[in-house]
Amino acid sequence: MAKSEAVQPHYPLEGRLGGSAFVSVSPGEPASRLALRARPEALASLSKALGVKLPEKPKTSTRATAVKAKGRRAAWIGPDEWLVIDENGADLLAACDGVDGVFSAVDVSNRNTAIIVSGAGAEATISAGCPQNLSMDVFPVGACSRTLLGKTEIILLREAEDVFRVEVWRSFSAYAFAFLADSGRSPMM
Amino acid sequence: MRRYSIFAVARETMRGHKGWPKQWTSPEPKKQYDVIIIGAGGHGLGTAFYLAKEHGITNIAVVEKGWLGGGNTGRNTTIIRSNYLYDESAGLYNHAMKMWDGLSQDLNYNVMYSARGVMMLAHNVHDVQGAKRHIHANRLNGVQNEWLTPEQAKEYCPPLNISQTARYPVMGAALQRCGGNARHDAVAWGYARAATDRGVDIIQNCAVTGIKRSANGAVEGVETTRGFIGAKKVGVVAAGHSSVLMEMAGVNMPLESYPLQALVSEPVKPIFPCVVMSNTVHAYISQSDKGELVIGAGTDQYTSYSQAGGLHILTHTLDAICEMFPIFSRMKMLRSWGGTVDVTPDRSPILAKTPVPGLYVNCGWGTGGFKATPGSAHVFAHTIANDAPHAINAPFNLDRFRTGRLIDEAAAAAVAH
Amino acid sequence: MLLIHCPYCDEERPELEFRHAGEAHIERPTDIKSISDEEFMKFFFLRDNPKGVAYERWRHMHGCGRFFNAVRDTVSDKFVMTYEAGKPRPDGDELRAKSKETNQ
Amino acid sequence: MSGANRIAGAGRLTPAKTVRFTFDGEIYTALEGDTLASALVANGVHLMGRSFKYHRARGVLGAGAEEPNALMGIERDRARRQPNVRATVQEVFEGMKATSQNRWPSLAFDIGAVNNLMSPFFAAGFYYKTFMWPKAAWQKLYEPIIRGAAGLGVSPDEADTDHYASRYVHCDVLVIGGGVCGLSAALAAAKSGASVVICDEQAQMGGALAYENGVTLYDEAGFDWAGKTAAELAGMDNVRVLTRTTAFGYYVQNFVALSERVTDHLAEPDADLPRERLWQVRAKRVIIATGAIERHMVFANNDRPGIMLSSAARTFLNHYGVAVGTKVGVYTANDSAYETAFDLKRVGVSVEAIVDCRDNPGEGKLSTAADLGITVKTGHSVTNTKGARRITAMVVERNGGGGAKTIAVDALIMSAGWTPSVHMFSQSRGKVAWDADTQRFLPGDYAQDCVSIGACNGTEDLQASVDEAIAAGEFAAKAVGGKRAANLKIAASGGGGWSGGVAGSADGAGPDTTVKAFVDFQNDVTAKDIRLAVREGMHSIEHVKRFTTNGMASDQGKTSNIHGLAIAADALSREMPAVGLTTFRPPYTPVTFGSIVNHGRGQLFDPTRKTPMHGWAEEHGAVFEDVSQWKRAWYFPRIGEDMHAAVNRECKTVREAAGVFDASTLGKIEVVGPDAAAFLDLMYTNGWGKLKPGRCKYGIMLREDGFIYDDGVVARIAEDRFHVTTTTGGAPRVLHHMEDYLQTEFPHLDVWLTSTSEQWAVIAVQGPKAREIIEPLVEDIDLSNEAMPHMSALEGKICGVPTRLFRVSFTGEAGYEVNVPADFGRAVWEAIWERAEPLGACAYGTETMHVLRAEKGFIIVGQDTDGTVTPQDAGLSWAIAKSKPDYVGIRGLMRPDLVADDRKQLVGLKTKDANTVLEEGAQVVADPNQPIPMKMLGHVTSSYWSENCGRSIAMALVAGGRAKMGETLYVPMPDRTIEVEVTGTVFFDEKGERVNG
Repeated sequence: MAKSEAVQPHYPLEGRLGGSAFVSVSPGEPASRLALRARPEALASLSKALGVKLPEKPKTSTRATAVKAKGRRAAWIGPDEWLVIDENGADLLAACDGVDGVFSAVDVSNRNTAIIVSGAGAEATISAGCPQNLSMDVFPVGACSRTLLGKTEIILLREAEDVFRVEVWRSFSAYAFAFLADSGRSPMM
Repeated sequence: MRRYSIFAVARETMRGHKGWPKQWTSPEPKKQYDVIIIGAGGHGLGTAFYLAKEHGITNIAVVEKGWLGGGNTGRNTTIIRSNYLYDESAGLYNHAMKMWDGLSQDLNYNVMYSARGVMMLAHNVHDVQGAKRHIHANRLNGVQNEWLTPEQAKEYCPPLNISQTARYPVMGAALQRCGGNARHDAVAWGYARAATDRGVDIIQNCAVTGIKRSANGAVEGVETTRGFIGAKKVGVVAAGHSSVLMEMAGVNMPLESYPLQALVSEPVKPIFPCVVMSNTVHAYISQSDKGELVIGAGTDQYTSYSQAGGLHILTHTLDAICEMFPIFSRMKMLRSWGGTVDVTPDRSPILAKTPVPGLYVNCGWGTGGFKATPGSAHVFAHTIANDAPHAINAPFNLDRFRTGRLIDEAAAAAVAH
Repeated sequence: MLLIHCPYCDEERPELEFRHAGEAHIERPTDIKSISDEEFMKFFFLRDNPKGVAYERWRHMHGCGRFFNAVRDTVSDKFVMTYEAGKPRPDGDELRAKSKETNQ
Repeated sequence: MSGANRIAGAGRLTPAKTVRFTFDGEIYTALEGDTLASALVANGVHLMGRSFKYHRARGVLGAGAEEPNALMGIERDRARRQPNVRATVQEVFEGMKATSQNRWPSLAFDIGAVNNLMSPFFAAGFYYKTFMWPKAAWQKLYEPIIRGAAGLGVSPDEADTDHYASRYVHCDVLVIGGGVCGLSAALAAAKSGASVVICDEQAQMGGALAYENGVTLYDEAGFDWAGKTAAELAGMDNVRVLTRTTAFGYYVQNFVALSERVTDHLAEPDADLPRERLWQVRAKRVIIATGAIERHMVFANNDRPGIMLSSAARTFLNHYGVAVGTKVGVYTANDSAYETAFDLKRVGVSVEAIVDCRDNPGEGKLSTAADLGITVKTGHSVTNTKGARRITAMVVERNGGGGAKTIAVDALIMSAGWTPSVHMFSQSRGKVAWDADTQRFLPGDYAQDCVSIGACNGTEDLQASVDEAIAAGEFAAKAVGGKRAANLKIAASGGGGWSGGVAGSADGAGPDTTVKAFVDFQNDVTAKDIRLAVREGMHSIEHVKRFTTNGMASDQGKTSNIHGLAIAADALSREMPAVGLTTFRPPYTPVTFGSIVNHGRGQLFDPTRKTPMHGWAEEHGAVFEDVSQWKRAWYFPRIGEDMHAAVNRECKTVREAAGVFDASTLGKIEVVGPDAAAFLDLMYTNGWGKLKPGRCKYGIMLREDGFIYDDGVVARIAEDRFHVTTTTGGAPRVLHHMEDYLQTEFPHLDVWLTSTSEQWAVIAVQGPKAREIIEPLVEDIDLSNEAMPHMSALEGKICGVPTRLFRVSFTGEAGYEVNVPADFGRAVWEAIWERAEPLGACAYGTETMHVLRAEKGFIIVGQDTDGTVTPQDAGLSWAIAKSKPDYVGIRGLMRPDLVADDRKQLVGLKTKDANTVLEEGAQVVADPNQPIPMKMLGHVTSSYWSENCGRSIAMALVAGGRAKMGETLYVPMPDRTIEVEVTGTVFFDEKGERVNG
């Protein structure tokens, strides 16, 4: 094999599909992801470098408005922690290079994988295993939180009233997918 | 004491069971006793019984804030075994094991000790190593314990799922055949009756509110909701509440109290012949002589004296039960309840003298004190009577937390690589 | 299952997201190497374990990840308040004010 | 025809809608909507079960959850067999198979009934007093007999094929109970804008309205109003209406568990429907509207089939259209039973007599009875009954005796009064209070944000109850911020009260000690058993309960608790509360394990973690082992190889050529920040300041007590960036441990921790040909010994993807650990394998990894250490930076016992016979001939056959082991004693030259 020719990736949930008439459970597209930790002083410059404003309000997320950062969003995970997701696979780590301030940027693109849960039964399907209140008034569109699904930790992001993105660690993804497929068989809405 | 026997029962049957005497009385507390035991559970009542029986001390009060046997004695899942790893633990629990066999006769009270066998499952290589380490150490300590293959385990306990497709397949089991169960209430009642017979006062509905010490620091007695009761020796045997009582004497303890839950199913015809425990899958189960499956759950994560825990703890226990015994998923939980257990840093009990002269403590049994009841009571009585520990409980002192000489059975089962 | 107010998320969240982390306000001695065996025992092993108001640590393990402190009654399991790690132990007045608030 | 006792025009079922079912093999016809109990009674079947202890013939007592007698097995197929189903709750469906329990050979003729004759001997607690001699007989004879008699139904013996579901739900107001109060409260709360969940255990909302046919609401028949109101609620966006749903557990902070029975009433349920669904509700406010449960009368032989609660008979008639008999007797201590008698009489059933132990029944009862032509005997009692498998007569006497008269009846309905259902209130940790006026326990002090309304709160009058319910609903909505006003007013009329009656034994229950006046039907507890318990010194109700088993059957004492308490109180001449009250604990009614476990069965019991290369290993025949939640390739047997042969081959191959190993499960933590090295200095015993970027080092982590917690290689990627590895099982707890110290003890440090365990797939390539294998695949990294010596970690590319390439060795061979982004793990592995295989390398698993590291004396934390081992014990003193002022564990290590001489130390053991492989866990002694208990020196921690050494090797923790080098010790086995020599822990390449390649 020639050295420059990169091998092909294998994604964790390739080919899976689950759900019912009420809900669809499917693997998300590959994306790049950054686990970002920072002191408050670094937020402005990091936001600028990443092209997306790092949210400071708990349980919220923001989307990039700049054209160059389209498909990028930043989710508040903790008071000094964010998850930045770029659906176009941009090199987020490089984007932080040379930014002033004290912070930690770690590439976790392959650590997580996404499951998209959509349809009228989406909230009910996730509520089978997630103990948080996911009603629209408490967990509106754009809300994002690290939480649990059954016996695994997830990051839950509401993309629309009926669409959730479930970010889960790679080796837990088969479990999370199977859980959602099971609870999606007959969600009581 | 009217002896219990089949003849006595037959005689009483003829006269409508009207001649049975009280099993224990409800005396008013005297002003002064030789020894006060705080806590009328199995360990406390047993301590009073052995003080009277073996040490000739009969001027004893057992004070209890509620009803006798109503604490952890009446709330546990009654598992008896002695296959502990370390010499110290093996010595203590096997002392108790020897006493279980014969306790009914000793007390003239059928405690229904049932040597159904306790089987501890191994689900991975690390479990196997741990189980074998126990078995070898037990053998050389004179403690029963043997290794079973999955097939032998299944034969011993037919409902067990030994399928290799299980999430954590059974790789074998350690079986202690003399392990099993006893009837918890009968243990408390049997000791209460036998102690009463020897002159011990059991004073129920009498909460201790203070421990009085003299100018030189020694114990003088206890303040209670029924007045002051004097004694030069006080033994604290108040599982769950040991910290609270010891605090009354100014002693800070290496203890934390957690809620521990258990449950039983509806009664069904005999289906489960032994006791099965799994540390990896996290559950233990047996079937009572009434036909209920008796299932122990884990502790809640937070300290509490509420005697109640969360449903999620039961969920985790029952999913483990259904994993090991898929036939039980249609069984129904009939009752669940909670107790408060006090836990030491090394998960081993404290059975010792304390820095306060005349104050003795028996605590820290965590989730497994029932099995030790007769042995614990026996050596604790010795400790109080002689103001010095028995060789068996000498290692279970308070000083070990200073020196680091812990008896850490839990650490020995450390999570693997 | 308890409902716990995370002072960082500023929201009540189910207990499953949290992990209890023992008694609060036990500081690791700065010069730990030179303390006595007794002092080490007190620091590492001895606990108040009160029946009643307890000061304890929690971590919002499956949430924001932060450790924080709580005041809880270990008989009723009711929380009086939670507060960020590093903040001083609340005094009696503060607790009384808080429990009034939560009882309304 | 759906049963001879069906009354035309009565009830709410549709006569044309029939279904067929079997009971003990007999085919019966029922109507859709029938319960098994109503269907059987309709068909004249009253004998439905046998009691637990005496095997007495029993019929149905109630018509709901309180039922103690009519328990049956319901079977769809072998795997879906449900024991102990209450016939009063189970709805019939086409083809249902029901069987009776606790009888042999048949329900009608049960050998076990001989116990009934022996019953004087089997008094409460008799087994504590006997079966002790001869001692050996207990286990061999008595116990098996006692146990053999235990239990009611039969457990399933095949794995359940149904599935179960779960749902967390959050609401403003949860209303428990869908009777008139629950519905009114729910409507008020919902109309005030609150989000509401209302549940009821019945198939339809309505509660007592199902039988209370005199009630009107808004001038509408009560049950019709309930149906319309339930529909109205169901139509509102902010309301969820759950029927067949029992609130069974009330936990702290208004967390209430409900179990919904989704398919048990369906003949052919959709396969996607769960059998049951667990609802875990977090409510801001809870409204408890659970009503009251009728008590039976306690008198001699009050348990024959055909004797039942008056409310049950009324339910059977008014809801199911079934008459419970043709000649009905009534025995009562309150007014409720009159209404049942009147209803029966009005549809043409003969009521033989109403026997009222009171002298003065409630207003109007006597005149209505007279109008209907019913004889009422006030100041009288039923003192006995007759009949075998069904009641044939009742014996009526004047109170205090005299004038005994036997009246033929085929059913006897009774009411001793009503017990408010304070179960949920009590579960919420509320304290019940004794109401001396009405002789009831009622809700007292509340512990949570909830309120009881209606009958369970002791509220009498219907309009008052409805008003109370509306107020509670409005208040709850307002308390959670509801702004709207419901403006609800419901005019209610009719209905009886809930107070009055007797608790405890009635005339005819003794004091004769041979009389069987049942208090707890299922457990066969009689009034005399309770008196006996008191005589024996049981003065607390908890003692009485445990001694007699009163209230401990599967009906949980719903009808018996108060009677038991009253009888004990009477025997003690005390007020009931002075004897105590049982605290109610979950569940309210029994709940299946399946419902509680729901999704967590089978593959969802626990996550199964697999590495990116798992599929490759599977395809290449790997056998896997469970390590925490991971599946790890254990060994790769070739055709004909057993584990031993495969591992020997793998071990040889790695040292002779090379091996490829999946190390992806190792925990990884990225430690980033200017203070990263300072932080690691505190977390590890080692010093990190001097480690240069591009180099790595083995680190040991202690707990504060000085014992080894974890270990692993730590690489410095950049000045402010470390790549920490942990053990597989230790990954989560190590991160938690580090976060704890970082956040709470060392918050001043500028450093962050990020788990990267799953970001990287790790491919270990070990052995003399390791470099040759990977070299052509690597870009941007000079692999020469000079540029990349042992213990290096460099970044570059492999197979075109980024890598962190570690030159490390857990085998003692020269080798690499190739870290690549997990998505590329399998492809890079395949590329490496493509090169490795032709060079004679093999894939190897964890067992070979274990053997190879043991040959080198490398420890595995958790195997060679166990939480009681210090670095010194493990021979790792070299890894402690002596000059550091602080690290976690520094003080713990100094404690007296941790520096004692006789500590167990890790040493090597060589068996005298090189072919003997020691068993891991075997104990080591100095003198094998000493008596038991033996003085044990320690145990074998690791032991293998080493193909490379041509002999067995082992490590052991041995007391004072390092001073015993060369000494002979013994490992006693059950069948022989094995002689061993104490050695160092390195068995292969002692000088450690091979790592340098």
